Amino acid sequence: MEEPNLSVEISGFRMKNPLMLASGVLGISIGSLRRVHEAGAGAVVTKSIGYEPRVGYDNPTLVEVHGGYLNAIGLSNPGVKEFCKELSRSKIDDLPLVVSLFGAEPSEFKDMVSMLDGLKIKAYELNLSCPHVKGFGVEVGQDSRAIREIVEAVKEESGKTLFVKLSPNVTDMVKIAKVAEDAGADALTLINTIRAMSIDTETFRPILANKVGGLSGPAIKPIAIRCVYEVSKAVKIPIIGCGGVVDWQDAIEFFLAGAQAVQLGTVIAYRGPDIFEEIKRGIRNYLITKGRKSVREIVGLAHDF
Amino acid sequence: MEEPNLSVEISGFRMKNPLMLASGVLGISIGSLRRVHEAGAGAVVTKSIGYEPRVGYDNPTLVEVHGGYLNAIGLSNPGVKEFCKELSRSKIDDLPLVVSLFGAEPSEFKDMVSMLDGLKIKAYELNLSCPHVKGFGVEVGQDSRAIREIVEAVKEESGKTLFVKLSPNVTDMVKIAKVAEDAGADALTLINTIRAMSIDTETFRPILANKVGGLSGPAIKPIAIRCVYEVSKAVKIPIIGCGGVVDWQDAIEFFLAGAQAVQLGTVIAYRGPDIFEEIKRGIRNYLITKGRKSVREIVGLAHDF
Amino acid sequence: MTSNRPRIVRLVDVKDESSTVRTMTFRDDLCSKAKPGQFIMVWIPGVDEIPMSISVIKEDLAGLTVREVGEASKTLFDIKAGGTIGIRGPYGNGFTPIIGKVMIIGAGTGLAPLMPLTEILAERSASIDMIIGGKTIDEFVFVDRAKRALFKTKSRLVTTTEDGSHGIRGLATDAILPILREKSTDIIYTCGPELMMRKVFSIAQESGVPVQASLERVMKCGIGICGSCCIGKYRACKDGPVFDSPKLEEVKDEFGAFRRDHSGRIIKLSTN
Amino acid sequence: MTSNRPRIVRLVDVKDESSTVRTMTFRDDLCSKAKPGQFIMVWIPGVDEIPMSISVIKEDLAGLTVREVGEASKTLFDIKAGGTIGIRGPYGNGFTPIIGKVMIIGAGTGLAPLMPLTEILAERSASIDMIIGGKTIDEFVFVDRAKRALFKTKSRLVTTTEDGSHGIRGLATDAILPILREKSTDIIYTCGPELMMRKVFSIAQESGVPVQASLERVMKCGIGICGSCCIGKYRACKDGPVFDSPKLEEVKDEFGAFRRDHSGRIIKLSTN
Ligand SMILES: Cc1cc2nc3c(=O)[nH]c(=O)nc-3n(C[C@H](O)[C@H](O)[C@H](O)COP(=O)(O)OP(=O)(O)OC[C@H]3O[C@@H](n4cnc5c(N)ncnc54)[C@H](O)[C@@H]3O)c2cc1C
Ligand SMILES: Cc1cc2nc3c(=O)[nH]c(=O)nc-3n(C[C@H](O)[C@H](O)[C@H](O)COP(=O)(O)OP(=O)(O)OC[C@H]3O[C@@H](n4cnc5c(N)ncnc54)[C@H](O)[C@@H]3O)c2cc1C
Ligand SMILES: Cc1cc2nc3c(=O)[nH]c(=O)nc-3n(C[C@H](O)[C@H](O)[C@H](O)COP(=O)(O)O)c2cc1C
Ligand SMILES: Cc1cc2nc3c(=O)[nH]c(=O)nc-3n(C[C@H](O)[C@H](O)[C@H](O)COP(=O)(O)O)c2cc1C
Ligand code: FES
Ligand code: FES
Repeated sequence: MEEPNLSVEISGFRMKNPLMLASGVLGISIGSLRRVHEAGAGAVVTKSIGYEPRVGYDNPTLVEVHGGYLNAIGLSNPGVKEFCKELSRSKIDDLPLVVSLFGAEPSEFKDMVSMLDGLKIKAYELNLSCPHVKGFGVEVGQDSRAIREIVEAVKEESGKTLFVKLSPNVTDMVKIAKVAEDAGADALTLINTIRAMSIDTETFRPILANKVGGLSGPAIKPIAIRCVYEVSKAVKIPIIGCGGVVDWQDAIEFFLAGAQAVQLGTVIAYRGPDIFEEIKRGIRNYLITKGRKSVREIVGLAHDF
Repeated sequence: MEEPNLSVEISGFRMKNPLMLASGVLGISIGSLRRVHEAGAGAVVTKSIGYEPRVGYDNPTLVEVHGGYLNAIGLSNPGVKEFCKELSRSKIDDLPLVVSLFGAEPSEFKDMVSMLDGLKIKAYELNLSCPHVKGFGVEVGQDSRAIREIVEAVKEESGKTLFVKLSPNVTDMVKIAKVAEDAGADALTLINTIRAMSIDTETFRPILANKVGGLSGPAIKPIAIRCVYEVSKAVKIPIIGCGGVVDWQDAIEFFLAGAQAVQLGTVIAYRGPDIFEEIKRGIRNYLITKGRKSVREIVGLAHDF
Repeated sequence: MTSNRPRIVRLVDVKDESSTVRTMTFRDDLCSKAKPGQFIMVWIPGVDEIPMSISVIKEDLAGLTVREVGEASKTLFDIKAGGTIGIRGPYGNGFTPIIGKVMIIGAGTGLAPLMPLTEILAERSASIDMIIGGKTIDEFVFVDRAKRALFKTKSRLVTTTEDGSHGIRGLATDAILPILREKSTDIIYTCGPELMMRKVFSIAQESGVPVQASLERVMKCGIGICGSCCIGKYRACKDGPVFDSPKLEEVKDEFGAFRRDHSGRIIKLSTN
Repeated sequence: MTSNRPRIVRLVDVKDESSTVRTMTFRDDLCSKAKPGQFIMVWIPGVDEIPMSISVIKEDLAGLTVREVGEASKTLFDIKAGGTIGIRGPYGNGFTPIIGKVMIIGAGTGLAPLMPLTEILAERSASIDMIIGGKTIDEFVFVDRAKRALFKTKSRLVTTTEDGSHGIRGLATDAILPILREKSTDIIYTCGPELMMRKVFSIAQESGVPVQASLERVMKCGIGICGSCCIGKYRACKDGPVFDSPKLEEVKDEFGAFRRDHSGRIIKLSTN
């Protein structure tokens, strides 16, 4: 049996395998991004970077719930200037690095990209969907005009591959997705976390310091699968699935739904970076069993029914 | 120690305890509704009834996922005429019965209520939120004008207590909730299931015949808690929490978030109707431990922080 | 946790029982541990998911026996060995085997859940009187399998047909009283058309013999949540499908009187 | 499954170790089973959640030792016996106890994770040379507890102060070489200011003695997902907080050189 081809290409961005590290997970230092790459990730996305440094919210910023985690890290990041230094501290040529960006204004995005673009970054991912920080994320991600302007501004500034990450905290995700496509996004990452909350029954308090946070993990997988399925029917650009992948079956489910690649986040808390090799192996064996030569061949098969 | 008071009153609708059977779960025959009441429910809500009979979707209509279930029953129901007969087949005076209704038009709701209103029903719950049937549910539940007109039509027709059940499949739940309140809803039930999907990796097929279904169970609890918390801050009418309650701690969490009562659905699949007694006991013991005399006293305590 | 999902299994063997009934076997650990009387939800992808009794319960093999009725059962019926189906379960309570003097009475695919029960009871050397009924000889299924099972025990097999083409002419229920009069009977197990079972129950009540009857209702979830299978206060899928005499007594207004269709509407059971 | 949530525990006892350091004990089964060197995330509701080493590990009691530094630690410091905190964990790898000739060197609350380690090693009759350092006598903590632990073993306790107010005048690290020269040492355990640990590591490397050092980094999740605690390729919360010599070698560009603040920005460690 021929060895199946795990590599994928998303609008010019080539990955040795379709598994990416999701943004915000171990993504603040090159050291840990590199480690995740060495552990087997086909690409790694940084934590979302903003124009100014942000310490984020107070702790607790994370709490476990049934089937996942809530987090309200609050877009903590060292700011784009400092992050450019981080990227310059060591050679990153060999790293399939995607830089995630958030901001409130098109001009902010433009400025960040102009600072970063000279570095050996492979792609950008615009986080237009953080569910728990006012003024960024969800609010931007629900506003068609803001999305259009931001995407256009970044495309104007940079020729690199551009992913746009969207949130399911909206009435009509397909509409928002089409706006991003029209504005020039090369691919869509679906989904970011879902607004949620957990209250401690002993102290009567919301556990997260920010009260509301984003739900991630297996709990949201069926929602993410639905988003990928519906959006991939409606747009022509590739989709990167994200949300609750913990094993190779989950990854396959995303491919069948229409994703060309998948991102892994919360599973790192359960299984550590070694999960990448394990899922890769599972995908490989699955393709062999099904007589398929590449991941590409199974993308979107669920649409046939 | 004084025995804590578990009874609650929601806009004139009195319940011996704050636990209700959620709509669509064992709710199609009086026999099973009665059984759930005998098992300890403070109130029981029927499956959503429409004007015409509907067989619903083909099977599979239900599939388990991590932390819950997807269902796409498709609003199967015998139609309001037949259901009136069902209610007349035995005495229901003693049953704290809430009839759930769905429809596409205000006039449909009005007609149904006029047929039902003479029967010994205690309250109505309008299902403006079924996530997987085109033309009803979500589509209605996302449309402020439709919500207003439907609620007003029902209030005009009937003096009974009126709950409005909403969906989190919207960008701004608080806005929708306020529309329902303004239109005259006596209470809000939050939340219905969330649009989701599951694909079988062996056959490449969406498992549900309808492909998309609604996610229920523990997976959605943190989302439901967030909805109850946010909406109860913004409206004055009582809120009935629903989504993922499987133990007494979950029920308490909903009360702290601002719910006056909670509905139980998916837990019936895990634990059967006996769960009502168990959760009641847990709530009672919790109130004693916390030195509280009634459920009422703990409603919304999380808002103090 | 996530076990209520279809498991895809390959059909090892497909065997004609009659021109409209086939037994299909597959390997599935859970079904191999099922109790007789339990059922599975069978997914025929793209068509439907329908309840089927587990008719074969062996250490390394399990099976179902399907009669072509409508779209789903016809599609299932036509799947060849090597083809695949999805199954979830086993669900329901199943029969409680009582090692004593038992009567087993069934007709058509109602025999599906009764066959593994018969085999277990025969192995544990119960004394078995088995009545298999049918309209005509062509409809008979499982007669040979029943004979094989009963062969070694102090047992008897009675067949009845309405046209007299096999065994005694008449209804299966006609054969009950003669046997009850002849010897004491500890329990009657039955599965088949509901009106037949209702009659079995009446005769048994009069004679003071307890009954376990397996009922059919429309099933969607199979796990006791959707309510489509309710009869009286019970869920056929979870509290049943096997109902014993006290439970049958509780639901006697509905048992043999009506069932509900997929919308929940009441459908009277016709008396022919 | 849902174990990474705060468990609310009541403080059984609060004891002053110095004017700015207190040990607080509580009952918690999981912490009573912790390895020395593991830590918990301590939730001070309404204020913050901060990492704290488990400084007391007894069968029916566990505890932490807090120094007032900023808002969260001050609020925690002021909670009285009977008050409550939330804890989750134990997290991290902890020290690996080696029963042999060991050196333990710590300062300030860096001694918190070293104390239960010392007690375990002493019980298993390791030969222990312990060095406790501090700026001045008022800052000393755990000296009595150390003496009690070391009492019965072939052990020695050395204290150092920069102002000479207790024990030898000088830095804790000054006391290492004399001991290493005097006798063979199998391992050095250390926790305290990072620059001290860096020096311990240098001396140990030169002398060919392996080290286990417990590092502090900003922690948010505590479970290896947020990345705030990363040093080199490692997550202090999950792959640490205890780093052995090979790992320290791998992260030597960062160890003792810089840490990151809550935003992820690099903060150089000052050399005074
Ligand atoms: C517990 C149980 C065990 C069963 N065991 C067997 C068996 O071993 N062998 C066998 O041949 N049949 C068995 N049946 C009956 C079988 O499920 C139906 O014959 C089948 O569902 C018909 O589906 P269809 O699409 O072919 O027919 P349709 O044309 O769709 O329906 C024909 C009739 O079948 C029944 N039916 C349809 N769908 C369902 C459903 N989801 N649940 C229950 N009844 C339904 C209805 O009464 C309907 O009127 C069992 C039923 C139950 C409830
Ligand atoms: C694994 C580990 C074990 C620790 N064990 C102890 C112990 O046993 N006793 C003890 O007194 N202290 C211990 N600390 C340090 C303790 O966590 C900090 O002193 C405390 O977080 C300070 O918080 P604050 O709000 O009081 O101070 P702030 O004014 O908020 O901060 C003061 C300094 O404390 C550090 N800090 C603040 N928040 C965090 C955080 N979330 N994670 C890590 N560092 C932080 C930063 O360096 C900061 O500059 C430990 C730290 C780690 C990482
Ligand atoms: C701790 C944590 C921090 C995150 N931070 C970011 C972020 O900075 N930017 C972003 O786009 N997504 C962020 N996310 C969302 C993830 O990238 C991902 O979309 C989400 O967690 C769903 O995937 P998962 O279920 O595999 O974790 C974060 C998630 C977690 C758990
Ligand atoms: C099988 C099933 C059928 C349902 N049918 C209805 C319905 O007819 N009308 C309705 O308003 N909600 C319906 N729901 C939603 C529930 O009432 C409830 O809102 C949801 O399941 C979340 O609660 P849970 O997590 O406790 O199940 C149904 C849920 C399930 C699982
Ligand atoms: S089939 Fe759903 S309750 Fe029985
Ligand atoms: S504290 Fe989050 S990774 Fe270590």
